[in-house]
Amino acid sequence: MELLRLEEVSKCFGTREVLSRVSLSLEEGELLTLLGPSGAGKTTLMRIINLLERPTSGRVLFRGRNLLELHGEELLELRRRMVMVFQKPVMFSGDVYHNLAFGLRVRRVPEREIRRRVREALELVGMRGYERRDAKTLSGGEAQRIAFARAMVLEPELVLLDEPTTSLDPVMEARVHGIIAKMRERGMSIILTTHKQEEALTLGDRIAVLRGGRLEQVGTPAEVVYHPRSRFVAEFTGMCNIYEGRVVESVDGECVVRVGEALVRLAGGAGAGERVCLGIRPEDVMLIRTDVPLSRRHANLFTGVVRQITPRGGAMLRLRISGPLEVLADVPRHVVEKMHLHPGGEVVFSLKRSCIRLLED
Amino acid sequence: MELLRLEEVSKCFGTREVLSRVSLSLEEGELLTLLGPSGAGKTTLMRIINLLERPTSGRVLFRGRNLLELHGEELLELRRRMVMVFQKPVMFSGDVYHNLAFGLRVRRVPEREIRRRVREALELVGMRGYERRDAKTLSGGEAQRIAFARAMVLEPELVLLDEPTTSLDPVMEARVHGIIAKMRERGMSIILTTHKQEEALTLGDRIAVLRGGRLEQVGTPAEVVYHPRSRFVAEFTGMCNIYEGRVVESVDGECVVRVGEALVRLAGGAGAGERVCLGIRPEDVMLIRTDVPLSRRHANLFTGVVRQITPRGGAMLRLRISGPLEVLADVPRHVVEKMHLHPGGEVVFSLKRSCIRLLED
Amino acid sequence: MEYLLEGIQRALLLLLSFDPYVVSTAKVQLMVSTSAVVLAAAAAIPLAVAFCFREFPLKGFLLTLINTGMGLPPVVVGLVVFVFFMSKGPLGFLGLIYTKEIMVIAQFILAFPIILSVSISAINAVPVSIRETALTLGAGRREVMMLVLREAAFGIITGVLAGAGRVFAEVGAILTVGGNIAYSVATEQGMVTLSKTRTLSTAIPLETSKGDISSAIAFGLILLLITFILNLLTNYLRRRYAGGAAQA
Amino acid sequence: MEYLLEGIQRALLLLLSFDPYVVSTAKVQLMVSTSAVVLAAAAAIPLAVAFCFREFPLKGFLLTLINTGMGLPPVVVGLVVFVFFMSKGPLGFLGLIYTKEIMVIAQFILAFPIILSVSISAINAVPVSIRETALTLGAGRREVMMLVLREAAFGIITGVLAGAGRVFAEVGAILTVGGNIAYSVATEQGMVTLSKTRTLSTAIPLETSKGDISSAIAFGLILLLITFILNLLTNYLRRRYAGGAAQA
Repeated sequence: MELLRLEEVSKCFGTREVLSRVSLSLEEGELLTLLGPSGAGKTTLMRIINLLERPTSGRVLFRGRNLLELHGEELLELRRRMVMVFQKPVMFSGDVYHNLAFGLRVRRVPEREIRRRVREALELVGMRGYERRDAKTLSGGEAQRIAFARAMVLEPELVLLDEPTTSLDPVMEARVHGIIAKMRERGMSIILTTHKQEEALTLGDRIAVLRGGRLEQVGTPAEVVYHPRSRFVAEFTGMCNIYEGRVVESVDGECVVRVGEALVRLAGGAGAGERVCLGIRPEDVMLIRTDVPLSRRHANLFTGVVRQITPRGGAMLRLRISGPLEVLADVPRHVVEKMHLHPGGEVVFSLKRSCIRLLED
Repeated sequence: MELLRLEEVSKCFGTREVLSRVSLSLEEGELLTLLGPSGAGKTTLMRIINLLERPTSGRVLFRGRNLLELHGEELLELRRRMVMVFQKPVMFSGDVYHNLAFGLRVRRVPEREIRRRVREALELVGMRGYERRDAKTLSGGEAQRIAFARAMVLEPELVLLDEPTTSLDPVMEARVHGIIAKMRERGMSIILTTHKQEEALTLGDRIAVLRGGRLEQVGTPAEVVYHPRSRFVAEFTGMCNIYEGRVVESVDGECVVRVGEALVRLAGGAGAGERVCLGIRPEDVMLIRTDVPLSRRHANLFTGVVRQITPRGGAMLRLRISGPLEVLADVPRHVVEKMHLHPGGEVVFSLKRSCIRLLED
Repeated sequence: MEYLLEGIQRALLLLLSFDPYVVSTAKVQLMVSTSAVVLAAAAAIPLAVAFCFREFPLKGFLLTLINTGMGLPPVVVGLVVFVFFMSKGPLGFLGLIYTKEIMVIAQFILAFPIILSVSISAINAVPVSIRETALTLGAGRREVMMLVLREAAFGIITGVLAGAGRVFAEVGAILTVGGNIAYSVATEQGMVTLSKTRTLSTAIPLETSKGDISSAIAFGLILLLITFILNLLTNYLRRRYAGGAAQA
Repeated sequence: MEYLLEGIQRALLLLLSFDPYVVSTAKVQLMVSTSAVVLAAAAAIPLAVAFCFREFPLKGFLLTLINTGMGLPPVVVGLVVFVFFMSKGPLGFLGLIYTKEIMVIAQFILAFPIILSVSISAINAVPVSIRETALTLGAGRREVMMLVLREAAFGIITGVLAGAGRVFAEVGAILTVGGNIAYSVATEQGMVTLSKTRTLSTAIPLETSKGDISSAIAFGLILLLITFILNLLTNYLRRRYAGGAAQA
């Protein structure tokens, strides 16, 4: 069931358009990640959903009702079904209990139930017994978790998390991811903004990539990673080999593109003579052993010289290869060892036709 | 040639020991990354090297001379051969030129040369023509780059970069990495702190892993990733399968460890009966096709059920597999497709003996 | 030097014996200044809230006016009040010249803009993120306002104390409108001087010029005590809230 | 009302005709207060630098003392100065009572702690990271100090202006030590009153009590002009530096 729908939402600050006709929907129980660099409009979008900002045009539907047309009590009632956790949470003066109780008190929850729910929420974020601590004396990490508890204690239908892990170290980040998992167990729908590709992919049921206020692509992690629609999405999700070229031949849904001196054959329809942009992930660059005969399967064969070998987190090594086609290739370590590759050495590689994507520029 | 050497450096704030007997050296032209979570002591170590903090004990040798024993002019002369860029750079009031010129003016460089070097440095960081801009009105990203220029303009022998990319988005991060590459081209030695595993591995000639003020391991990226010495280093560099068990058999440099119900065979000397901790990277978990006969090479065979499949940035998928041994396995997408794996399906996997590491706890 | 010590000694005696002149002068000071501060706070704080939570035209201009009011020399304020209330002035029919009431009015005018201005600053200094956090947690307009007031409480109290500080030891205005009047009555102890509109602060220059250093010192000591208490309160509040403020 | 307008009219006439009494009174005010502020700034600013860049015992205690000094009622300061300099007082042999010199001393004591305290706050408010950035860029001790002073310049000037604000319209101290004295001389235009130790601020209550509203208004207008200029300067500086301060 659809919980939230944005229709053609735009937002201008003065003459600067920070959001441009963004349409997006969120299913109940879903976790949507908004991925994009700083200044892409992620936070503004969240603030519009949370009614902290009014869009210049467009509609925001929460369970089918346009939030922008509601007023007074009715609006307050709907707004109380969602909550936002800011990137840099602020604590109210007073103790932790006062902070967690605030949202419940404005909802006229009996104090007795507030006590129970506050205790429960503190336990969920691993801060049991912190009720009487002065909220202003908490460390950054503690305040972050209290901010999560302060939101969860309201049992909202929709939680908006604005860059919850930016500038956290991996230890704290894992902790926050654990809390997010608990939110999902409780059936809360979540929208989370991040500029970390990996986080967006790991956490999101779907990912929306924002760039300069425009929605570049929305899709499952697999769709976004393996079928980036634009050059920007490709670069932002780690497709680091991107070339511009001109189609020289186009037959039967395949075409040949000239990139500098090199000819690249790929699946995809583009008219001859067209200027195109194409990309391939570094893992899809295959090194070819030259001591066995080349099979016909290997299209797009190129030679090059290894310039640099750096380990990637994992058993992969990243090779920078120069030649007619400059590429970065991520290759399993055992392959590199078996082929005795080293900087300065020659290498033959192939680009798999079905892994090369045509990208909008 | 050795540029810097720390010997048994300790630092206490009150009764809290933030650095404990850290010994470390840096070669000329080398880039060393200090990797560790917040609170590991990374910044304190940098501040000690830069003489902003005095260690409680230990020696800091710069080109063989103990900085802690020097005073006055002599000390100033040595300190002027290094410079630190803070995590959150501050700008002096005044224009950009004033900011960049400051360090040169205190060195009594003639104003004419200052102008030339400032222009050059601004070009290096891609901010040509910014001389007359009010430094306080720069955006965060611009200030960051001006801070780099302000350091580079001094042509120091050693540059200390304190978490230069924390909380930057990938676009800005790439830009900063570009600037670091230019520093290296100019022969500057660099120490860089980060909590990002990938950054530490990609940038560093060597990596020093800090934890709670102690040096856990120093080594090349390959050493740290493939031969983590401790459980902490293993976890922090992405070795996410870690088990505790007891050695049940130990013969000829191989041993068998009981982990729960499972028996794991691995290369490594540990006495029978000993409690050990072992780890294997998710990429070293090999899925086995069951439609072909199992070869003898496959030791450590286990069965399990796939619980979850999530894409990792890249053509890899991460499988969470439960069974007698719970593992996370990173598997190329085409393998998963070829084997028709899906959540709920059974799977057979093996742990390669030579990839299993014994870890200090 | 001896003369000085003697003066101090006699001043202490005056204080300890509750000399009627000293007591009545202190009473006038306390009554006038306290009334002025309390009334000014009662008027300024709600106005500050309205000012920060409502948009209306000329807001910027009003703020400038308030800040100007804060900087007005007390003696000029006194003069203006005097001119309005003097017998031939527009409000002369009220007959308030040289009464405690007009002293309260003058000091009210001195305290009001300070309390208003500091309160507005305090409320505006509450980070927008506090308001927004309250909103996102589901607070209504009134609840947001109460929360912001709570966060600004320290600043507002500081403002009231600053108003008190400006008013309690002030001479110019109170001298101009009050006239520094005392009168003598016959009692069983003989003739006794009592204050009508004379305050501690206006009595000091008068007594020194008359050569009655002991009375001047006695008045000075009481004034110091009041200032000391106000300072103590301000410092206590600063210390109590400083930790939180530094964090925020 | 008419009476009031007439008063204002005559006040303007006095100003425009450079009435000797008004001019001499304004002159005394400007000379005394300006000297006091300039001397206080000259003493306080170097002290503030020393205070912030050196460690010495009793630093905290001294700071409390300075802050207390800032809160002292001017009239009490006047009394204390008077007591020290009166003919039977320890410094009586200097014969300074009721002279411009002692007025400068009293106002110096009023301005000094404000300028010192605000300057110290301004220097301490320069983020430590500014000092450390200067150090890491290779600055020596003196160069760091100059840089920090440059960053604190706005705050220090604000402090000087605050000192001027306290001193220019002040009545209590200057009245107590100066005595509000004027004298008459015979000139070709007949008898003319000239100020010896009478200032704008002390003249206003006197003239109102004497019923000479026009002179009081004339004095008030000059005082307002001075205050206005001080405010203008402060606001100009605030606006000029506020952008930068908000960034830091």
